[in-house]
Amino acid sequence: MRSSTPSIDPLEATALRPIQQRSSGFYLLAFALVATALWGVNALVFHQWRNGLQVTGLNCPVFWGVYITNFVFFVGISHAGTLISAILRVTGQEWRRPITRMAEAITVFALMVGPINVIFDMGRPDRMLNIFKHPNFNSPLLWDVCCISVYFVGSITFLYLPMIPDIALLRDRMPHRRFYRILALGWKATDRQKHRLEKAIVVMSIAIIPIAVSVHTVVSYVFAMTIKPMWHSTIFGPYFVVGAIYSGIAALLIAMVILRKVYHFEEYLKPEHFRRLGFLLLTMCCLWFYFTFSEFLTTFYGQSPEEMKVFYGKMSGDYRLLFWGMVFCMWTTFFTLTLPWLPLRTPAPLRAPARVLRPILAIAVVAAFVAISQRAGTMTTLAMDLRMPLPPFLERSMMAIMPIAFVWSLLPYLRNNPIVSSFVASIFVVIGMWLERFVIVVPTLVNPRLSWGVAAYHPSWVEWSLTAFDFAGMVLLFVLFSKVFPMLPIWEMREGELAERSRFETQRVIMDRASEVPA
Amino acid sequence: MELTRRQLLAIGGAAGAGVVIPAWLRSTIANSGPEFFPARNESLAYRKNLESFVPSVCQECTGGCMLKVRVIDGDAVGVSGHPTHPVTRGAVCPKGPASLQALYHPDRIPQPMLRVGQRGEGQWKFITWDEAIKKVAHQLQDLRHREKPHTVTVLDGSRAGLTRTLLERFAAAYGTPNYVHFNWTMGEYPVDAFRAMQDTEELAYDLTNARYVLSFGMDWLQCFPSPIEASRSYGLIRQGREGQRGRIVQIESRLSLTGGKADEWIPVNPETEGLLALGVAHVILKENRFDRGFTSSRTTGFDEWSRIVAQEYPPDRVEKATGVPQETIIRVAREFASNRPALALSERVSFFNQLAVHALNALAGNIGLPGGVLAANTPEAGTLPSFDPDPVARRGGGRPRVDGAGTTFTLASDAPQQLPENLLAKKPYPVNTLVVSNCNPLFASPNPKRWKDALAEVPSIVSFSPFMDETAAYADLIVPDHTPLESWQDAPSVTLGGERVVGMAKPAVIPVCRTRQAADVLLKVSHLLGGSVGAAFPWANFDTLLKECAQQAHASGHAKPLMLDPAEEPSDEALSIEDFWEVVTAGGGWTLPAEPQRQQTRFNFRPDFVRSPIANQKANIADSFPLRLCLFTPLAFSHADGAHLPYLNSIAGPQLDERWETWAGFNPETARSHGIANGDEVWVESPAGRVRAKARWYQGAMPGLVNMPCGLGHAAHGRWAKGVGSNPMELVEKLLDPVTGQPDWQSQRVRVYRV
Amino acid sequence: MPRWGMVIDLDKCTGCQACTVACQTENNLRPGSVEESQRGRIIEWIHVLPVVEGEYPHVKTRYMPVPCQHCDNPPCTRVCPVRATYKNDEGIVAQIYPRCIGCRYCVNACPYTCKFFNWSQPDWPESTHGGKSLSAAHNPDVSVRPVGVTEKCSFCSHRLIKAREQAKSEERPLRSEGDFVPACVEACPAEAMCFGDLDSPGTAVSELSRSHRAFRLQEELGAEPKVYYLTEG
Amino acid sequence: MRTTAKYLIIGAVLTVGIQQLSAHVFAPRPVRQPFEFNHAKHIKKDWTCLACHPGADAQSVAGVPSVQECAECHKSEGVDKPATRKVAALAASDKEIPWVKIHRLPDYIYFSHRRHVTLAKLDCKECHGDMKSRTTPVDRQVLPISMKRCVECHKMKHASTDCLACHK
Repeated sequence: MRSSTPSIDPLEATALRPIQQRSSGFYLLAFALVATALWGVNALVFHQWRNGLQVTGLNCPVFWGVYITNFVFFVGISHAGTLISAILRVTGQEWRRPITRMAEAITVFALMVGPINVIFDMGRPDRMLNIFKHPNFNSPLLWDVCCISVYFVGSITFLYLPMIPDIALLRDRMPHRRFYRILALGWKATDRQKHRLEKAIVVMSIAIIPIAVSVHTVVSYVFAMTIKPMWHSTIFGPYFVVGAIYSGIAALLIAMVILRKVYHFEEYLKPEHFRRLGFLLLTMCCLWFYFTFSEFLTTFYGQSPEEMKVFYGKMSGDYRLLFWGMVFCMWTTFFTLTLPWLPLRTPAPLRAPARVLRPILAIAVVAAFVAISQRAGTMTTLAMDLRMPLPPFLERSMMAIMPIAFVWSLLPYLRNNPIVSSFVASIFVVIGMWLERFVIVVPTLVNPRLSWGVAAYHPSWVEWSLTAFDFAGMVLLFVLFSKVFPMLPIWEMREGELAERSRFETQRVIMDRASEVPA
Repeated sequence: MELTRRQLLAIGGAAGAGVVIPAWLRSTIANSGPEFFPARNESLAYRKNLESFVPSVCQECTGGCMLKVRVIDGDAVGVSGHPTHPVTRGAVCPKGPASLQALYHPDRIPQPMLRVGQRGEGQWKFITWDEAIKKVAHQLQDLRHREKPHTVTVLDGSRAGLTRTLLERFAAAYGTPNYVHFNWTMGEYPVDAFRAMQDTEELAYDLTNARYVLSFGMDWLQCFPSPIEASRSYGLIRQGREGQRGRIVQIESRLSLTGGKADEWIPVNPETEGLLALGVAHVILKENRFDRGFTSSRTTGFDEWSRIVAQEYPPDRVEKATGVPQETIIRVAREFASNRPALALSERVSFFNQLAVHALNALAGNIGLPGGVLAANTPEAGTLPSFDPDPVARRGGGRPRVDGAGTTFTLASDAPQQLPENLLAKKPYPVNTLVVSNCNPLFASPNPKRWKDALAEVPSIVSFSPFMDETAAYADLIVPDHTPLESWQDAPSVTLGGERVVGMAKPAVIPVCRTRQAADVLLKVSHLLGGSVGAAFPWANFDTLLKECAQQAHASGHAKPLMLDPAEEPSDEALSIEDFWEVVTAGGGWTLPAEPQRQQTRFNFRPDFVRSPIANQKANIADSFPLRLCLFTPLAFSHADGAHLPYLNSIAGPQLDERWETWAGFNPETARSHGIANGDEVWVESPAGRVRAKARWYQGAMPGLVNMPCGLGHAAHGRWAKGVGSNPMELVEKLLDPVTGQPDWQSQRVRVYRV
Repeated sequence: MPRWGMVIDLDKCTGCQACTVACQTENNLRPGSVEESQRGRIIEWIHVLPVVEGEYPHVKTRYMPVPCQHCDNPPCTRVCPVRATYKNDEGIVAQIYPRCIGCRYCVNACPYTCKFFNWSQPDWPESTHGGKSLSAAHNPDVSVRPVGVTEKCSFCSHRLIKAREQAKSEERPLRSEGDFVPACVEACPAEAMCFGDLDSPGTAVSELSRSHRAFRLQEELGAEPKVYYLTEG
Repeated sequence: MRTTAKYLIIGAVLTVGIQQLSAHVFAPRPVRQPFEFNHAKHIKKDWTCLACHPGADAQSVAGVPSVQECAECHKSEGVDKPATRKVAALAASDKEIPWVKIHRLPDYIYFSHRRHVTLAKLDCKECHGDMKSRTTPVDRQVLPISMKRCVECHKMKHASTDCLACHK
């Protein structure tokens, strides 16, 4: 069939190429991801389920850890798509068209992965159904269950609806027709169908926005509804939503950069897209800092002793590296997205031998982190346990100077490569957001209200394996999806082109008419 | 659209799977046994669930507290305090409930075992009781034939009671002077001072009525004859008397549990408590605040004693030695003298300290008064008939003791810690058989390695231990005793206020293992030995003996049976002896009327010992071992025992929330100066060896000291003790008090470094 | 309806932890191990919390036995997604083990850290000698919690059931004091704890809970605990 | 539309059918008891249940007679039957009859016979069925014991439905 009706449309060709061709790279990647995921399943089934949660690093009073961190993180990532694409649709941003599909797919897969972590975290997963048998609607966890399932259904629908015409296209173009035929729901692109579809999309995009906002608000309520120090905060709802959108955009940008490179979408994912999303990222970055600042200032100013224990735990205690690491990661957005455009000159000593300097600096940055990690318990388990004793002043100055120098030396490069710079920023944002979730969950639990000896939390290999499972699973689902469905919404982009053209036509007619009329 | 066969099958399959798989999952999960639902007690298909409560005696320390054991279908499932027993009054200390774990300890010795491999190698073979008893009897008979009965040494750690009486009687009837009582001095009464000054050991500190308690290093909340009584007294001192909250002052170099609960903690240089006491005495004398009536009429040696004290212990000198400011000494002296009744407590440390502290009680005239030091006659369950040792026994019994008690150590009745040296040196004669009962010298001794070396010189070691502790592991023959809840027991005791009670209990449960009560084994062995030895033990079983005692009590007419149910009153009618026996075994014994405080012998101030080595105090500082080791026993491990019971391991260190490992407490300043962070792993080293511990900063530690708990660091003793923590007693080079022969736990110097 | 509560006199408490061990034997708490201890997983339903204040030589230590506070306004019961924990009419905050899914939300919500989680299947070892082992000492009135559920102090509610049954068989109402005490109160050698109906006048608990020495932990949180403490001195 | 209906109907029929089948398959199998015990025979002399299950009115567990008690009774009856000999042999060997427990309650349930029999005055047969006519050993629960059943009865009789009343 493919041969009988070869596509000549370049958009269609580009969009369908990944489905039609499978490289060895794909198989290799899929294999690696499946292997990682299987490793996670092994850790889950043969260690955690067999022995109980004792295989984790959790303890009393640190009852929640990496699993809940992952849960919050992935639910945050899920704001990538649906929310962003819905907002862009509602506001009629035409440039959105090529990126909506990716964004929505990320949402769906993050939502598949995230909530699983709650099951990982459960002591008795075999009794999971009790949540439906004996629900207690006073519990924020129940609110979570409701919101997330509604959001999940909503975002699948939201992903699926605009895909119907594309599936119909695939039905007509590809083998395995049965699969596509069922999914295409008999799409024949009649006007009535088109009209209905567009209406459904509009309704969905309006409906999904409050749902998405509610989801992360409710996730934050899980923490905020308790009276734990530094959890019990009214700001948590919007704070979590902002963080979620922030990391969601970052995840979307990462996906865009990679797909653009791998599937050769350069034609359709233009620097313009990156620039605009970059602005959005910057906005969220500012908002995120605003919230973080408010959060910490309020805590600090109040000086409530229980909260101050947590506060200092983050600022200068066991979790200082994670906290300041998070701040650094979040700042990277500024470094990479704002600084290059400011009229700053890179100082000569950093500029001249940039090619030499850059790797050295990069190594130095890593070394600084490692050196400090050696002194901090939490970081030791989170990073590598390399022994590199350094005098403290050297550590501190390295910590301060190296990243700045490093970034500075990169400025010229970033200025010339907006895509790379947004990619770098996004990577850091995703890491930073994971750290943020961790730093929200754990330090509070380490410092319960009633003093409790010395508490600490070191995630175990099982927890890391299941974290790897999450990431691998998410990427795997995304990659497989991209091999089955076009990642560029062909139909929507054509509609966009048509609309553009018709507008152009209309304009020209008007212009013509205007010119026809003699003065 | 037609429904094809394939589709039909698919739907059917899906529906089937949807129904069957959940059902199967449910049944698998429900049946997956230990995975999700623990099965319990299902071996007995039907529990009859007959619940009963029986009295028993707690033997986890030597307190002799009585328990009320809840027994269901023959299993002991709960423990609480005996409600009417005057010592316990329905309460327990943490060791009481933990005795259930001793009873059902998974690593008990099930039946007699004979060593087959090298000593200490752990190669054993099970033998029958007949074989074991015959073997012991033959061995002992053989020694008697060879005129060497004195080469048998009995090392026993039992509390006062008939079992101990029988062991002593056995030694006497068999012909050895060597019944050596193995004790644990930390937390013990200063009995050496009692004996030296008042000529009796039978004294008690009447805390229940005291208004001012000045303790020189005695962590009395955690020890005392019964920790239950100590706690109850504490409650009384605090809130028990309306409008009169007693004052508690604790003088010690490590802030103990008691120190933490005291009104005031006075840190004092280790081992200088006696000097401080004399400094206090000096002030009392100088300010004329002592009880002149008492000192003049009922004491001897006061004049000389007071002259020396006045001369040698002015507060400024004492301040220098003890590190306690003069003002504090003066204030404490005034408080002590003006608040009556006041008590000065010390534990069984160096003889000098014991005497110095106990003298304060006499100085304040608190002897024989409520709230002071009372005569406390421990009752006897019964009087055993006298016996006639044969010539062999008489000759053997006349030989000098192997531990040097009474000879080397003039004031000591027992000096177990001298045994290793004497065994090694075969002085005054080699020991052929060592019988170990109720003690674990290979663990609970200073530098226990000495014991191992010394025991190599003993050809035969018999142990009664129900657990494979260090000493049992080093024995040749183990004849395992019952645990307390399985035994017939008697527990004569006297309360701090002088109430006298004889506890008596029948076995609460059927023995878990094929063990036998040590007393029964002893009776069997003596019957096999026959002759005059057998004749000294006319009882078939231990319970026959107990019944005989009950008969005596019944005949005396003074005994009032205890009742396990507080609501029940013992009937006033005269009971027949059979009924009396029924009632006392079901109720837990009988009380005896309190003895009036009899006129005691004159208090002797022992001025011969008051001249102290005040100048010697700083002599033995070695720079290579700059710190001082301060050992203590947490309540959970009192008598250095209890680490084999997991519940006790979990509560070992209440102050620092430490458990299941050995910690070393440092003053933060000391720790910093040694570069030790809170939580670091450190080595604590002395010339005798080194042990590993977790360093903990503790504000209640004096600078220059390392505090370590005794009780952990077993090399044997079941799964929960073996290999857990480390034993700081290994650091103590043997230092025995020259008069009492008791170990000096607190003088060891050590150094500390990070692992 | 009685409102069961407890008063703990900190002035009498000696920190001996008899309550802890008595509770452990009464309620079949897991034996514990080195590993559990190192990983902070020892379970003690009534935990003696040490507080060391001040610096050498002016040090003050305090011991505070902390059982479940059985709050009148419990923060833990609200958050349970499956209603496995709830407060009953008599004010006892209960944990229903067969329903608990082990999410540990209630544990985190508790400001007193009085709820515990079974990280592993409790180890009730078989004996090496073939005879009965530790599990023989299990109190048949209390379940053995399986892996993966949250557990907590129940004020020995099994004793309450029995006491009520006994009272009924004697055809009298349950007394508001003395008919039933939790194991910890029964064990306390210093007689520092008392237990009874807070609402009925004349009981020791209701008197003491109103004494000028009485306070509750973190009262400002509004959880309304029913465990009162009496200050020292 | 018709196709959908067809699918639905077939699916429903199959689901119900398989459920019935699986309920049968997974139903508890009758157990084999070690003795051919005949309740009817033992009860005929106007004995009450309490004669052999003495705990039923006074404690939480009703209990069963020990083999000693069986043997004693049988001895006095003087019946020389294989069962009697078997009981006597067991009694002599100090072993109990390994009855298989039928009415098992989970570990986490507190159930008191006294409460139900003495205080609430329930007849034994309300839960255990009529034993007077039973000639074969009890090999399965006569009436299913489930939480639902407990709660229904408690509601009906206005007994406590507080979770803590039964869960421990």
